[in-house]
Parts: sequence; C-alpha cells; structure tokens
Amino acid sequence: MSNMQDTLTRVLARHAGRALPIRSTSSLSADPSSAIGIATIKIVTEEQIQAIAFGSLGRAPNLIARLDPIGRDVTDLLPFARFLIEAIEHALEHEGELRIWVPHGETMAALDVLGHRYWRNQNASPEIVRMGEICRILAHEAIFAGQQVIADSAQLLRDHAITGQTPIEDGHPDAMLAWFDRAVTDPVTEARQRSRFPASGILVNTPDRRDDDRIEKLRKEAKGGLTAGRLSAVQGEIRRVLSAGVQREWDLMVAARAAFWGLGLPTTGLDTLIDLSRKRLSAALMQGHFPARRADRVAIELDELDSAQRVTEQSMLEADGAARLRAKRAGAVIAGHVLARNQPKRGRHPCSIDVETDQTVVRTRRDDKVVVVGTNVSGVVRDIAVAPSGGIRVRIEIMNGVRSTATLDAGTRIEIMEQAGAYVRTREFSQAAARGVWMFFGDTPPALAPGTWRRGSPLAIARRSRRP
Amino acid sequence: MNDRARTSQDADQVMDEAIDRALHGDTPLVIVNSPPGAGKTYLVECAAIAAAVGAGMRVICLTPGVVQAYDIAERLLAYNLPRLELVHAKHRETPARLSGRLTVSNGWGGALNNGPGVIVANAHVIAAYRNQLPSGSFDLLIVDEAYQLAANNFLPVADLAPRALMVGDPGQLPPVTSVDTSNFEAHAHPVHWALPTYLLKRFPRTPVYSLPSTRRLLPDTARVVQKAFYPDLSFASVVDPASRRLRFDVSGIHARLDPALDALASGASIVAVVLPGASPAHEETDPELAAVMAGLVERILVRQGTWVGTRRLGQGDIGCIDPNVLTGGAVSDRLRRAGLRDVRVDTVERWQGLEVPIAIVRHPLSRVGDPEPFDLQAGRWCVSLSRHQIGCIIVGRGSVDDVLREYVHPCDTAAAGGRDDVWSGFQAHCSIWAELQLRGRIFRMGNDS
Amino acid sequence: MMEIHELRQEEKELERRLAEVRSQLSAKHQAASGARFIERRPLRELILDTLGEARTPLNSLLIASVFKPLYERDVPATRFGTLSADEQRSFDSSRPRPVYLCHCLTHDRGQAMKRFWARSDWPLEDRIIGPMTGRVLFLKGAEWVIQLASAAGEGADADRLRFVAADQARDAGCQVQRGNFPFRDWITHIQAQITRYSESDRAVRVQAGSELATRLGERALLFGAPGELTSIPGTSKRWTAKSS
Amino acid sequence: MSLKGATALVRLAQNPRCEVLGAMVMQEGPETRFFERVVGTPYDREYGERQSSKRRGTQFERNAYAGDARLLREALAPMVGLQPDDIRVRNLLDDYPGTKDDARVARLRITRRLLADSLAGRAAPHLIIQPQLLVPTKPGPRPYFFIAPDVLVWMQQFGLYVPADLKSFVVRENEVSRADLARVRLQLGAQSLALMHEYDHVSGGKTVVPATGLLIFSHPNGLRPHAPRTEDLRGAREAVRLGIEAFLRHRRRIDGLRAGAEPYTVTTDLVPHFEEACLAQCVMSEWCRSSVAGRTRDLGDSAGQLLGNIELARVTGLLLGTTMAASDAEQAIAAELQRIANEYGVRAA
Repeated sequence: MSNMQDTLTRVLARHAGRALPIRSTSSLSADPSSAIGIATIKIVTEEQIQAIAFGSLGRAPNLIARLDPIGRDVTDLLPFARFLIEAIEHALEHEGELRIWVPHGETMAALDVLGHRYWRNQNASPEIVRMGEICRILAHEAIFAGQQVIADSAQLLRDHAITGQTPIEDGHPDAMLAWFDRAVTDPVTEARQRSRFPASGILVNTPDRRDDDRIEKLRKEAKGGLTAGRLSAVQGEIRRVLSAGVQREWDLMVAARAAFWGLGLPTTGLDTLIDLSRKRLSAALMQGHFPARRADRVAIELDELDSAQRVTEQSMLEADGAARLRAKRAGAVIAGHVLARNQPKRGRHPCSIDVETDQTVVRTRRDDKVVVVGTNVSGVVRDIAVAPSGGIRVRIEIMNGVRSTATLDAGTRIEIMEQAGAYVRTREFSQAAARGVWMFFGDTPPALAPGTWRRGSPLAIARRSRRP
Repeated sequence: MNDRARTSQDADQVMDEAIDRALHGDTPLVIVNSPPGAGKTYLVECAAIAAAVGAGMRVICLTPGVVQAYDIAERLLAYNLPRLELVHAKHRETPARLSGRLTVSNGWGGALNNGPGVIVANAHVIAAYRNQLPSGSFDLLIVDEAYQLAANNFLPVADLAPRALMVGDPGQLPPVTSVDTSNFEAHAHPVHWALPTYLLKRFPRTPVYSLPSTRRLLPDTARVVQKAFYPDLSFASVVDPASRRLRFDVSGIHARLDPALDALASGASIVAVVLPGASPAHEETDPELAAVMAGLVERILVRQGTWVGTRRLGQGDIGCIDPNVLTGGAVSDRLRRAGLRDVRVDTVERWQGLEVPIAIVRHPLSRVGDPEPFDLQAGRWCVSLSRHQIGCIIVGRGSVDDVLREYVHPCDTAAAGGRDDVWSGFQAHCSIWAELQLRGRIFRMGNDS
Repeated sequence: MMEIHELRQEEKELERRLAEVRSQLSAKHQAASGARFIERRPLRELILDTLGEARTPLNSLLIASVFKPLYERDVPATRFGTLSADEQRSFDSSRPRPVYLCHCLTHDRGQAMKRFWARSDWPLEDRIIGPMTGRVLFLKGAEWVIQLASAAGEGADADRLRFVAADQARDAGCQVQRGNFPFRDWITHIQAQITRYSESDRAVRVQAGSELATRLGERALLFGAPGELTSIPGTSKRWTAKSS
Repeated sequence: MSLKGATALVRLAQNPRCEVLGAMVMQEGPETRFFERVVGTPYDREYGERQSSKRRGTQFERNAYAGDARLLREALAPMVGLQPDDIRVRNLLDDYPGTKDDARVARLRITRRLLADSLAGRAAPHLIIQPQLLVPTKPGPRPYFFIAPDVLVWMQQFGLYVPADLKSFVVRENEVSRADLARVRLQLGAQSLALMHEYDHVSGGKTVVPATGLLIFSHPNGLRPHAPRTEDLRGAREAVRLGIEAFLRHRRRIDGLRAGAEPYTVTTDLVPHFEEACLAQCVMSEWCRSSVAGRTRDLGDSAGQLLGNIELARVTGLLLGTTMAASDAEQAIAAELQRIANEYGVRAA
C-alpha cells in the first residue's frame, strides 16, 4: 500500500470514526477447536516473566503470579509447562495443528527468553526443560512469514485494518481497539486515554497507579524477616496486582481476536501456508530446536525464511483482490486477455498463449516462471513486446495445465504473476557441511603447492589465443 | 609515457599478478576488487583463457545471474578454446546471440567438462546439480560479479575447484535478500553478505588485488565517483577524453533541456537537470520528471548526437535508469508514445554490470517526505552514476536540496553491530550534489514547465 | 630460590591460620559481649581493626559488605566520605594519633584512591596502587573474606558471611554452586591468580614508593597529593564538534 | 528525570527543530515539572525509569565491574587484543566516588590525564570504567554537558579509546528494537563527540577519534555481558552535532525572549516541532500536538508531508464534495478518497 493510500485511508477512518479493513481476505486461517491463548507480564528490561495467563479460548484463563520470578525455583511454572506440553502433544497427534493467540509480539519475546533460560537448564525438571524448548520452537516459528501457529492479535489488526490515528499510535493494541469498538463514539479521545496505560506485557506504572514500583517494593519487603501474617499479606498483595495485570493482557487479546474475526474476512486460499507451518512445527517438535550457528544452518534458515516469504506473497496475491490491484499498479501482476492460443494439438503440449495487457509497467522478464491466478496453469515467459495498441504483449509457453482450455482460449481475461520458487537447499548445504568446505567451515585456508610461478603473462596468453 | 598510459600499464600488471597468483600461487583464494568499468570481465576472460589454454586447466566461471553468464560466454567466443560450454536451467531458452555458437546444456550433462576448457554457468544451476559434481571437478573456479553473489549461494559449490578467483565491484549493490537478516548481522557466519565480504571477515589475510583504473568512466566522472563511493579503492580513469567526445550536429533551441546537453558536448561527463519544487504527492509517479527524462532522450536524437569518431547515437545508445519500477514505467510510457521503443528503461538492479554511452538517471531523492533507506543506499546511487561511457544526466527535483539539508539521520537503519550503509549513502549523495554545484553542473529549470 | 618459595608458602599458611584465629576470636567476642558492644565502638576503630586483620588495603564496598555479618552494622557509602574528612581534620589538629585511616595512592602521581583504605602504620609501598594493583587488592580482599567465612561458625551472620564470600569467589572467576562453599578450592584458585601478578606489582609499588616519599609531604603521603586545577568547560577556543 | 548530559543531546539530535525541547533542556529540574509549569496540570502518564529496571541496570553494572571487571575483560579481550588477565583496568569510582559535580570534575581530570598517558605511550589502563567527559556549548547558560560513558575501551585496531555503553536489556540473537538502537547509538554518538573534545584538549587537535563505539547488552541467561557489538557511529555523531547546533540556536532565541526569566515562561512563544515519535518520548508531546490539531499532521508525519498539513476538514470536504478542489492535486485526492470510500463502504455524505 502506498503512503498516499495509507494516508487517505486514515483520513477516511477518522471521518468514519472506525477502523477500515485494507485486505479483502484474512492472512490467518480459521481457528482450530484446539486454539489456546497465552498472555504474560514481564519485569521491564529483565524480560523475566512474572505472571502468565493461559488456557483455552472462550474460558477463564489459568493464572500464575510469581512471587520470586528471579529466583531459581521454577516449580510455580509447572502448571504452565504441563499445559504447553499437553497442547503440543495434541498438535503432534493432529499433524501439527496448533493455534496460539497472544496479545502482541512482546509476549512471544518474553516466552522466547523463558525458553533461553530453561531449554538447556540441567538443574530444572524435565517438564520445565521441555517447556523451554517448546517456547523457543514457537518463538522461532513466529518469525516465518505466513506462519499459521502464532496469532499475534495486535499485529493481525495492524495488517488488516487502518485507523484514524497516527501509525505510531496503532502500536498500542488497546488504543487501536477503540477504533473497532462500535460503542465508542469518540475513538480519538478514547484511544488517547487508553494509551496512558501500557499494553505491552508489563505492569502499569502511572503516577496514579504505580503497580510496578509497588510490586518491586513488596518483593523487597517479603525478603526481609516478616511475621508469617505479614508475609502472607504481602504475598497476597503481590498475587493480586500481578493477576489483575495479566488478566488485563488476556482480556486485551480476547478483544483483539474478536475485533479481528469481526472484520469478517474470508479465510480461504491459505492451505499451502497451513501445510508449511504444520510441517515446520511438527519437525521442530519431534527433532528438537537447533539454533543456526554453523554456516550451513544459517544458509538453510535463510532459505526457509525466504521461501516462506515468497509463498506467503504468492498466496496473498492469489487470495486477495485488493492486494492484487496494488501489485498490478507496480507491474508485479499482469492483468490482460488471451490474444491467441498457439497449440497445434488441442489439450496437448506444445502450447503457448499471447496475452495482451494495457499496463505500461510489467516486472516479469524473459524465461521467468509464471502462474495464471486462480488456475493450475503455469508456464514460462518467452517474449515481451510492445503491442501496437501501446500496451504490452507477453508470450507464455504453457508447462502445466495445457488442457485448461477455459483459461487458455482467446478472449479469456486472466491475471498472471511470478511463480514463487520455494525450494530450500537443505541437502546442498548439509552436504557442503559434511565435506567441511574450508571457506565456510575451516579456520585457515589450506596451503597449496605453488605451480610454476610466472610462466608468462596471462594477459599475453589470452591475447595470443584471440581469434583473428 | 603519460599518466594515463602508466595507469593502464599498472592495471595490466595488477591483472597479470592476480591471475598468476590465482592459477599458480600457494593460496587457494584470490580476490580482485574492481571499480566500475575497470575491465572485470576482461580479467575473467584472460584468467579463464590463461588457465584453460596456458595451464591446461578445467575452469568453471560462475556468475550470480544467468544473464551475466550469457555475457561472459559471448565474450569467450572471441577466443580459441579447446572447449567452451554453457550450462543454464532446464526451462531456459538459449539467447539468439549464442544459439549454435557453443555447447549449451539445460541442466548438467554427463558429457560436459571433459579435458581442459571452460564452463560458464550461474551459481544456482550448478548448485542444483552438485550431487553429480564431486569436489575438485575443476582446477579453477572463477566468480564474476562476486560482490553480487551472497555467500550462502556459493556455499554448495565452494569446493568445486582447489583454486578460486573472485572478481567484483565492492561499491555496487549488495546481494538482494527478501528477508530480515538483522539477526545474522552480528553472527559468526553472516552468509547473506556479499561473498568476498564474508570471506574477508573470516580470512582477513586473503590476497586482495585492486584494479587501479577505469576504462569506462571519463576522468571527469571517475574523480567524482571515486571520491563519493570508493574511499578505500583508489582508481583513475585511463580514458582519453578525445575518444569520448559528444557532438550535436543540430544546435540547441530548447532553452530548458539543451543547455545540459551542450554541457555534455563540451566535456562535462556528468550533469544534472533540476525541475523546481517537489514531486506531486498525490501521484505515484512524477509525470513532469518523466517528461523531462523522455524529452532529453528525444533532444539527443533530434539534435543528432554523435559519438565523435565512432557513430551517430541511436536509441540503443541511450539508457534511462530509474530506481523505481513505477516511475520508470512512466518514462517508458512517454518514450513509447514518442515512438522511441528501443530506449532501455530499467531499474538500477537491472542496469548493474551494463554500460551505455549516455545514461539518464532519475535522482532517487526527488520524492515527497523523508528519504527511505532504499533511496539513500550508496550502492544504488553508485550503479546509477557509473554506467555511462560519455555522459550522465541526472534528472531531479529542486526538493533534493531540501532533503539533503533537512535530513535527520534516524540511526536505526543498520542492525546492531552492522555497518550503516544508509549513512554512507547519504554522505555520497551530499558529496555528489556538492561537487555538481561547485562545478556549475546543475541546470535548474524555471517554473514555466 | 626454592628456599624463598618454601618460606612464602609457610608465610601464607601462617597468615591463613592467623586469620582463622582472629575470626574465631571476633566471633567469640561477639557471642560474649553481644553486638551492642561493637555497635558502641567508633567506625574508624572497627575499620582500623578490620584492616589490621586483613593485612591488605580494602575497598569500601567490601568493607561495607562484611560489616553487616561481622558487626551487624550498615555503613552507607556516604559515611566513608565523612570518615575521610574527619581523619584529615584530626591529622591537621594538634593532637596526633598513633595510627590514621588513610587512602591508597596512585603510583604515578600519588593521588588518593578514595575507595581503597589502608593504615598509616603500613609501609608506603603497601599503600600504593600500580597498574595491576587494583586486581591484586581485589583478590587479596576476596581471599581474606573467604578465610573469614571458612572460619566462621553457625548462625545467620555466618551464613551471610558465606554468601559474601561466595560473591567474592564468583567475581574472582571461581565455580560457585548454590549452597556449596568449597572454601579451600576457592582460596587455591585465588592464590594462584595473586601469584601471577604479585611480583611485578610489588616491584612497581616499591619503586613508586621510594619516588613518592621524596616528592610528597607527610599529609599527602596519607591522604593523597592535591589535584591540579581542571578547566571547565576546558575546551580550546578553536574547538568545534566538527573538528577531528 | 531532567534533561541532562547525553540524554539531553540524544533528544536534541532526534528532533533538532523543536524550540520547546530546547527550553526543556535549558530548564533545570525534571521534565514533568516543566510540563506542569507550562500546562498547569500534573503529568498523568508514566515517566522516568522504573525501579525494576534501575535495579537491573545497577546489578548488570555491578556484575560487569566486579573482580576488576572480569566479565568485561573477557568480553572485550578481542577488541583490546590481549588476554583477559593482561588487560589493565581503572575504575574511576575507586579514585573518586560520587555523583556530585566535584566528583565529576575530579574524574574528568583523571580521564584527561589517562588519555594523555595513553597518547604518550605511558602505561595506561585498557579499560577506564566510569570516566568523565564533557561537550562544551559555551558561552551561555548550560555552557557544557557532562558526558559519562560507562567505559572507555582502548581498541588495538585504532590505538585509541572508544566509548562503550552497558545496556541491561536482554538480547537473544541480535534483535534490538529500532527505537532502542537509535537511542543507544545517539548516546554513543554523544560520548564519541565528547571523547573527540577531550582528545582534542590533550593532543591539540592531532587525534582523529574513530566514529566507533561498543554496545554491551545482557545475555538472556543471567546478567552476563553479551558479545560486544561494534557500532558505526558516523551518522549518530553527526546527528548529535546537529542537535547541539540546534540547541545553540534555540538557546539564543529563548534567551532573547525570556529576559532573565526561567525558560519555561516563554514556551508559548516558541515553535514546537511535533513529530509522531514525540508521542513515545516527550512529556510535552500532547501539548505540542495541539499545534497541529485538526490538521493532517495529526494523522502522522507521512500524512503531514503528503497532504501538506492542510486542515482535515478541507480533506473531508473534498470527499463529501462540500469543498471545491483548488488544484489538480486536490482533484486527484478527492477522486482517490471517493474511490477508497466506495471500496470500504464508507458513506461519503
């Protein structure tokens, strides 16, 4: 979306007093029945989780308020660990089907840090270690474009709708929600009011509500020698403040999820992404998490990220007319009509079609692989020329779908876009690692036996070899 | 011997030494850094010939993209080689300029690489057939345009030969990646980096040769480009300005466009034409600016621009470089309507590695609002300003001055531990613009457009 | 050479024993007369005694951290500042004291390192800070605290002392596991590090000591040479942020 | 928290055009006090560092400096080019503890001496902990800013010291939020600029200080330093320099207006420069925002730049057809607005 379109849509949203959807389809598939939610409260900068809300959606969450989140004793996390392990086992039994809703990206960051702390911790119980590993796997999955496991409710709202406030204000999920709430008559004022309190997985700490500083003080007090009565009062107060804080985060997530589904965007055309996401997750859960450290692992991860990106873009363009319209303006999609079908034997190879478009900008080049949107037809661009009409004429050799006459017949209006190359070179990179290629895996370059030094000027040799 | 001749001789000496070391030295890797138009491909040709013909080696020349492979193959056709083979992907068709002139294989074929000779291919296709190619299948591996090849794309083929020669231009666009790589920026293996950059980080003592001269850019341009984009690579032009003179047989009458063209004819190899104000915010393109770019092409042709002693300039001798597909589209559209369909209009990425007598370049800062990292990237601007053999005309908006004056660097444009290329780009922009202003090379158009 | 080495070993062992005895004494002393007696003793005396027991200059942060378990006394950081000023006043007064609390001095200019405390009755070279002395003093301080902890009996204060010792051991790079106090291993590790630096460090201090003794007066040798004037903002007129 | 030292320079560098910010920097005392005196109501949003993060920051520094900075020596050994055991450390808080100006001046004196020793080839520490530097802005009120990097690290690559800052926030791989990165780089930029000044002071302008600094983040496991990140500070140092120049301009104007009164008294006569980013970092943002109320800039920087900060009513007038387009641009905007309105089912009238 261009800056100008973004701006004008904001003007319109301000005028309409509500958020406006900017996509015609959802980038997230429908929730499976097993969908769960997680919300956290961390200690600022510490990143240590001090409260967690978790559970199935549509029910009250289970809450854990941690009295000593910095301490080594993590038995208080066991209920969460067991819940997570159970959810993962269910996913493994159902081909990786898993959907975890979180209020925002900060929750995933906090879970990832939790993972870092316990996934290799030999002093922790096996359940806590497994929890740590699962957290790392989930956080890793969340970085893939188009992934269908983690539903970051704030990000989903930002990706699918625009409000009548500044983009930076859209960063505050609660403020953004004011633009989705029909009951709010003045979303501008309401959003600014809501933004007083953070909505990023931390406690409120405004002059009128210093929850964070209070917890800090109470924890200090609890460490000193208190009478049993006073100690339990202090601990009760800590639990109360933390529970209220994490419940607020949970409620935020539930409201954002409702607002997102409330947009009523169709969830079709996401099968490839669902499949990719499930495969990645199942593989990681079964094989374990291995952060990319060696060159080959980094290369594989880059390929995985890149192919996820390509497949996601293709799926989005195929599914979303509004996005296709924008891509057409930039030449990434060619919309035109079939001028002629060159196919000596109907329904057989060889087959090529000439497509003419009135677009003046097309990005595809000779020998690019392309697909016809909404069909199984794919081919290779063989020629691009200026049409007498002033538009552009593209010749495509059809590789797949030569029988789709309905698509290939002259006069048919079609849309063409580049085919996503989504190949991950796992084998190539792993084999290179096995061979221990020195440039990437060695510490020093091998010394070679010098050949005959200066056996005449290479340039002179080349000159002599030039054809007359 | 004058300075030009001396620099040229130095360049030959550097090439000889670099190739000799790559072919016969005791180090498995040699890197050659080259400024624009320094004869990279010539060096690659000579290395391949010297290895195959002089040393009886099996050579493979790898390029980042297939088009570059076609270009090298075509250049090598000019030599007597025991064997010259081209490998490209299964779905590709051989370009007419190569068809029937050499052995072409769609994918790897068993009959290839038999005895001394040269195979040319792009890195991806060879990687796909790596299982059919044991380590050491070749004696020498040459990588052309090595700075455009990301290290990860080289990983599968890195041990095809015991010796490697990598040639590239460190000042141009880095390899394109569609994903966020900030997490790998401070990694021990940033394999998304340009291949030589990655290898030099790992093995800083790798022998690096620098070509000292450009055979494409005139001294006038070379000075400006070297200062702005190559602080660590000193080079000079060996071009005799007399051999690159531009003459217009029809004198100028167009008060707004012709003065810039006349400046080119008088020996200024890089000038700017500036429209007043800023690009229209409400449009995705800048029609006025597109009209000026197309207008300049027309004027060059109408005024019968001639490369003195070489030829009258035709449509193929003029190229339009636009960083943005959309705005470039507006220029193509104008040109098409003017019946100038053979003038190439393309993005900077696609112009990389090419040259053209006259380049007409849209200034990337002719935009509304604060500049984006994309607009400021040094490599992109460097490529734009180093394609021309005779003259470069930058077309921009008056708002460029404001953008450069008002710019507040956000300091968040590089990942933690990364080099701030956006800042380098901003400095390069300032340097180029200041230089043009200083030399009176900026031709400002009035408001009557 | 062997003989010197053996003598050093013996000296170390005796020091360790002495520290043990002293700490047992102070523990018994507390048990007998209660903390209130110590509470009544002026801070300067307690610090002088502590330095006497440690036989090495101590950093005020370390002193504060051991005073809580040893004497049940919190010493705020600012208190050390006033202590220094009091000590200098008393030196300037007409009634001299047999021993003063003083600061360590930098080896090159003899200026006070205010956080490092020493006794005036120690040889000058023992109060000088050379380029590596900071590390040596940290290690010696850590060794002393660990010795104290190893000799301490039971009870809350002894526990606290053990935790302070564990912190010191961790800071010195020893392996520290929760609830585990391998004092001997820690001390061996730390002594090995001290040996690494002590000879060259001592040479620098002895050399600096003899030079400073000729350059500085008695007062400066205890509380540091006066610092020269500093120009604020201190820029030369030609300086602009653009320069260099 | 008042706008002092590097914090003030960072803020000026981020929004050099804001005169209100200039007045806040000139004014002694906390920003919230400034807000309250200008606006007349208490500041009701979160402000300043939380106790929890202060505690963490202090603990991180304590861990890093403990044992003669053992963890720092280990982390920085590759930059210094020595084994951790051979690295010399000097913690200036041991020389002269305290945060008052006399302590700062004393540490400044020692820092200058150590820089001179290092340049003269005398044995100087490789790590100077808690050094003191300054950036002059004399003559005038606030004639200098005290700048205190956490550490000065002697880097073998340059044979000079560069500033290093400890940041206790957790970094897992290399993910640091863009806002945090910008802020900490500008802090380092201010420190590098101050170091330039001090080197200039001791070497008479002969030393070229590299635009490089080191960031030391916290490891996810425990408060241990992560591998230091070497930061390219060319842009940050220039941004801070421009911020200082802007401050000098603002100071001249404010001094001219206030005639000896406190800077806050002339705030209403000053020109604010409201940007989206202000909402995330300045106590005066909502007050300054009133200067663009009802205008396109109220919808963000991009809106202001693209639509020229005209009145929102005019833009919606174009949509509703109640305002006649005065230019081709407005005509195009009206058409596009109506197209989007139809697309999203927003009733134009």
